[in-house]
Amino acid sequence: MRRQLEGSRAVAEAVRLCRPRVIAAYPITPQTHIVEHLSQMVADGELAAECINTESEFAAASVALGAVAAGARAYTASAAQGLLLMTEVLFNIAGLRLPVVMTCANRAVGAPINIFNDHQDSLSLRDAGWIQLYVESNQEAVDSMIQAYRIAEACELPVMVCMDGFFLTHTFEPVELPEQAQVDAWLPPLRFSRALDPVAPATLGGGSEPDNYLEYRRAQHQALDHAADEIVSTAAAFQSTFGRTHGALIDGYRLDDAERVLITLGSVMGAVRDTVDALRERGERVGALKLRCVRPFPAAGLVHALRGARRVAVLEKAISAGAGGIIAAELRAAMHAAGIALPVDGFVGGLGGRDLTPASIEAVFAASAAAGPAPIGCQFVDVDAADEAARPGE
Amino acid sequence: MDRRDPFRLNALTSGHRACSGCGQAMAARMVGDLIGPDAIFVNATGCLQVFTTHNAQSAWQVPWLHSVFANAAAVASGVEAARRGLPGSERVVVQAGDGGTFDIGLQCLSGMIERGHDALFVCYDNEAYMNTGVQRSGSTPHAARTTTSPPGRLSEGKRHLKKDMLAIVAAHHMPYAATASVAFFPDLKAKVEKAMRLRGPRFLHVFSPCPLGWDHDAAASVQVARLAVETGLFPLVELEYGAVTGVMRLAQRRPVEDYLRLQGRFKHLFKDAHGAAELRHLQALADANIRRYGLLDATTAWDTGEAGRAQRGGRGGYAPAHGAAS
Amino acid sequence: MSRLRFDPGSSTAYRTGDWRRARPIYADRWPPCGAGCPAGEDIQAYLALLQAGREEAAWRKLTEQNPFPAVCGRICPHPCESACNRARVDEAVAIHQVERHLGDLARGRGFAHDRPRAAAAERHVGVVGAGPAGLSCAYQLARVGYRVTIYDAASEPGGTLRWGVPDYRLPKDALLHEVEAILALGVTLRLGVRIGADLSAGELRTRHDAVFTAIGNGLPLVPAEADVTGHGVDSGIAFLRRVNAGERPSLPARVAVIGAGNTAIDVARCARRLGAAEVTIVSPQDRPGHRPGQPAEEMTALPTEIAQAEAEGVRLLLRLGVQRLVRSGEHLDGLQLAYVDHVFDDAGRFRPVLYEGTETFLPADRVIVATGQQPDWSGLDVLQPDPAAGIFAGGDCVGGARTAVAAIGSGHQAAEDVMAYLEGRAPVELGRAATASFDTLHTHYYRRVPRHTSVEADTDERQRDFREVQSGLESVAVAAEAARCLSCGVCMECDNCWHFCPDAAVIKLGPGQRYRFDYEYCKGCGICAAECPTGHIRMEAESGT
Amino acid sequence: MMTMRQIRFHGRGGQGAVSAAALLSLAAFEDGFEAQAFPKFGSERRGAPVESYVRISDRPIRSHTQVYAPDAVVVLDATLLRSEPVLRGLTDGGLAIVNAEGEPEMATGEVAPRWLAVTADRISIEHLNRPLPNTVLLAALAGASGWVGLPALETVVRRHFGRKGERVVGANIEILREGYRLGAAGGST
Repeated sequence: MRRQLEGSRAVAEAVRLCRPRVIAAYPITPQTHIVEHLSQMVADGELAAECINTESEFAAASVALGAVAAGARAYTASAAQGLLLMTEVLFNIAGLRLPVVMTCANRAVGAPINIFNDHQDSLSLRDAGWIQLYVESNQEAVDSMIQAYRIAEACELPVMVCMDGFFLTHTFEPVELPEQAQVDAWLPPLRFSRALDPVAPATLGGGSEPDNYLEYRRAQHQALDHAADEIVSTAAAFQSTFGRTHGALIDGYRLDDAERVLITLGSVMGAVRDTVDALRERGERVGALKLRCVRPFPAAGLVHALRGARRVAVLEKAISAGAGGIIAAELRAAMHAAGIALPVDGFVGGLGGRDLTPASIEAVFAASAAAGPAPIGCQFVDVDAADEAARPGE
Repeated sequence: MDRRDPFRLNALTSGHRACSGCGQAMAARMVGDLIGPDAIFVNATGCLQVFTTHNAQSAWQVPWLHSVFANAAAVASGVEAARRGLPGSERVVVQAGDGGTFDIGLQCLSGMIERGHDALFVCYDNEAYMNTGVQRSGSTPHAARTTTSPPGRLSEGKRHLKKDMLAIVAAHHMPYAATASVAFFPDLKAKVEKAMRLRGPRFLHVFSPCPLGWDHDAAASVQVARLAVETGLFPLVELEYGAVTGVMRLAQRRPVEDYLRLQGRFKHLFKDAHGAAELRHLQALADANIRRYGLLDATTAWDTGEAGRAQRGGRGGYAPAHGAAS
Repeated sequence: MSRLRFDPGSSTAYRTGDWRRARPIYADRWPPCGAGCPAGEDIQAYLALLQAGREEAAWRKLTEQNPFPAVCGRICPHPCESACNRARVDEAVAIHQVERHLGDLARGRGFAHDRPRAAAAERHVGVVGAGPAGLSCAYQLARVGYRVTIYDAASEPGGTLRWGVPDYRLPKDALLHEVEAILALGVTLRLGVRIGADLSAGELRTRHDAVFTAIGNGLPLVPAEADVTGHGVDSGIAFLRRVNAGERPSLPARVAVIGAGNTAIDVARCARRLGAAEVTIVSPQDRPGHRPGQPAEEMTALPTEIAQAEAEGVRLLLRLGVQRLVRSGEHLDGLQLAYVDHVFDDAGRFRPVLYEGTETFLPADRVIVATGQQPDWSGLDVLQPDPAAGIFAGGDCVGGARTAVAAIGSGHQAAEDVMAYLEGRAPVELGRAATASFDTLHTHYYRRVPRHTSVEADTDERQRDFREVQSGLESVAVAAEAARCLSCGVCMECDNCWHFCPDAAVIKLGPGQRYRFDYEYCKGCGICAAECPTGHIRMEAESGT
Repeated sequence: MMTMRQIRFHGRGGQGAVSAAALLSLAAFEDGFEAQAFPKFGSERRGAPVESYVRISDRPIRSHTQVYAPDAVVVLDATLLRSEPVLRGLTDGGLAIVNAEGEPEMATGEVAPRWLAVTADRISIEHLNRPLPNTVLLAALAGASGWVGLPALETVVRRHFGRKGERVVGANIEILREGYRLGAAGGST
């Protein structure tokens, strides 16, 4: 059914359709509405789940961990400081290979404290061992949530669905919600093979030593590598059942003859598409590419998709301070490894909720039009020029 | 599965790598076998986790999960929530050391209790961070030597007091919170069984000597634990919804020196006048416990003499582990 | 995924036994009670059976060493209790009373000794003397199937027990029952036969494959230092023999008894019962316990016996020696006494030193001398002990402690010696030193529980006749006393080692089966040994190889 | 009818600017349009200036950027005119609906909007005894612009206030109708 819903509500509806038995969360803007909606569903008897309102995000992730270890499908959500407070547990969930699914309502990380959107929180956790999917719209958030459980449970890996705080979580827009029966057929109940069980009392989370830890980590890495296939096949299966797709690992837009391509993540992609259309109308051979899946990093897919491009700009809402854009660096490495000399301009913008306007996006395209090698590091989008000389304490 | 012993489950069995004479291994074996096989155990990081699981080998014979240091109570909350409403009668048990209880795990423990999860939290208290090499914790007693509270020209060991953990958890208005000791098995047994008859969050604080960290003979672990109780330094009490409902009377009162002298971690107190002053302080702490709980005059069903008694045929064992014993 | 999930108990692949530098070993130690018992009773064992409610089994365990529990439970000085480790916790276990209880129980319930399944050999052993030593020897031999004939000159069996111990301490029927239980094993008893007179010793020797002589101490031993003979002077054992034969001789008002042992006490107490108004015991030795480190300077009479005698009006004059009898012509006026500094000389001989100038006078109408006895070997030269020739002797007649229980132990050892001789092997020494010393115990595991005491008959009432003074304990009290046993050195399956082992290296084998160590995993921490209440576990260093 | 209409609401926390935007998007959705509504994000503090945005289109709306070139602005509190640049991005003839008793007196700079003053507080107080100007202004916008229909507004208001009971629903329907009438009439003082 197609409904006009707030993004948080839409996600909550998607979570409900997936029938988690345990939901654990701690409130943090802009994640709160999701959990509030789920709590109301449980209170109204529309969702048979245990809502565990924990005393911290650290505990919320831990509750989800315990629930899945005990064989229940579980859900949690957080953002920013909360996500970072979960960090230790998120690594642990991944190491335990537990199919936990969570939403990250992406938000900037303080200091300075800032409740608005960027991707610093989840991208900082790119090494945690989670599959990370970044969505462009609330429809994609809904569909990705349903896909996430299927991917997680098939791969025994956790999945984080990253949606932009406010830009998506607080935005009303139309979403098509699948029927419960459809989802039930597509997503069978969790049968977790390693669930804690007194009948078969196994040990989970035991120690390891130098002589086998490396093998654990290699196995985890390989599992994430292999998860790419599962993400692709799940997206295809979803499309054949529900009739929608948002891409799998990446989603190209007007790439066919594009000489210049802008790569980005999340909700800004919509404005990027509009901008590409506008520039195309002006005769510029530009295209765009949405990086839907950050982990596993689709290096081969990117190399293939960008084979015709002359220059690439990466516009990202996060920074590895002291190094520059994260995705830009990874893309450069992928291209280099593939033996392709493709200039990659790294742009960092939209941090802390600053709106990336159509004008900003056009400016990025313009800045990435030069010939010759791309500058190392990153360029900042819409930065206040008057602030250029500012020093701490001034 | 290891089923060498027909009379106990050996929830924690042989081949673990605890130090010789480990009080925590002893305590966990008692608690595990008293609870029996129909339970899921969640363990905090710490000695108990490290020495029981090693390179794909586990000494546990019950379903057991370890996540990280601070979150055992929260993980258990999730396990318990996941099992709610399902067929199956298994119970949830959380195990942590004093670090995972008094310090880093306190917040999650508080949350677990406040939310009313049906789980028994067992703290095996060895009064310092032993796993990392004997650093002081919130449970380390006053004046004890650890590597981060060393005696020196300006120091007589730990400056601060041991947290009153029982009072902290009992303040959550919880169904059951009790202290127990490896040295008094019948009492420990009664408390575990009582805890398991109750529903909701329950807390059991088990005093578990550490020969390594406390610097005493491996063979003296039980003796040291017994003296901690008999001196009044570790009172054995029960609280229900915050009210004291059980006190183990001291059959005989021992001076704290009897306890302290057995342990190298208090050796510096016997050297000079500064140490002597701290000894009086420790005696005063024991006296305060005795006064607070009425350890000498409580009218209770049994005292340390009765609970510490040995008798022909034993003082009770464990639920039959499997068919062989029934 | 397999490594993400460890199998239960998979740690057992790792053998922590390799860590061990010392290993615990379960080993019974011999408790001091049993070591202190001259009969070598396995007291711990029968107390354990009693704890389990197995009374008949307890009696059988007791009578493996001593067929006279009802007798010894009355008259034994119970060195077992003196040795009992529990005395250092609170008070000794009332073993003596338990023993009496078992003896009386056997009589009440009709327990009988097991007869041998088959005759051990067609060997015939002659025993001279039906006292405790002879009967004990005969019992042990008969139990394993030897033929035994006992010869005794008296009209009834029992020896000193029959003729030397008054009824108020040992009713005759209690003795008789236990003697008959021995005879029921097939032992032949020939009464009224004095060897050397009615049957020559040589003839006796030829009749039997081996002979055991246990003729006791039938002759009074009078100290040579003073002339204490003549009119008005009687022998203690002669006096007691008459009383125990049923005579009730009349006595004058003032009776002086010379001696420091139980015979002197018995004489004095009988004298009170026979009407003597003033009965005084003159002893050169001090009260028991009053000369620490000098046991020879203390009376050998039991403190309880002394106390009972005093309660009955017997007066004690201590550390006084007899210098001479004071007479008016034939008539005895009394005794001249003097203070004694010490009784034994440096060589251990009985040489009382009396101080001149300390003389005092004790008026007496009768003096009864109870200073000791000696055996009567007349006509028995052939039977002088010669183990190589199959001739053995034991009991009081060969010296040693003059107690029934010692005689019983001696008889038991003689039976072993006889069997070894007949079987052509070296005999086993039955006596065992205690290894379960107090410091091997961990006594905090035992509650302080007061000892149960039995009741004495009213002191006035009891002087009127020879009825038994000391009562037995009720069954409940006996059970409680059994439960007070510390089980020194012997596993009581308290489960301590099993509970406390941090390494699951103690395997419980089931009730009565105790435990075993699993040395594959035992790290040798020693907690089991440190916390074994009974000291049953010892640590032994691992060898380097 | 159109490719894209963008509306910006200005209000103070608690006045319902965010709800108004949401209701407008819901009504547009009812009428078969694609619609998007979102607040200018931030902590929700009572009394502080807030903004919210609506896009209405007959084609899928992809952009999630803020509204920079509104076709209409709705000002729920006239005092905001003093402090907030409520007309920014508005073009000449763009609709500016204000909760006021008369045409506001303010410098509009180069822009010449089509002012519409609606006595929303008074109407709200008449029906609800409380100044809740958002539904009045929402309806006035619908009446003045024709971008959404009154029936659709009534449908979403019934759904939105359904939990609060028939009396509240009825009062809000009355408010809608009055606001719509005022909007369609070009405003009234």
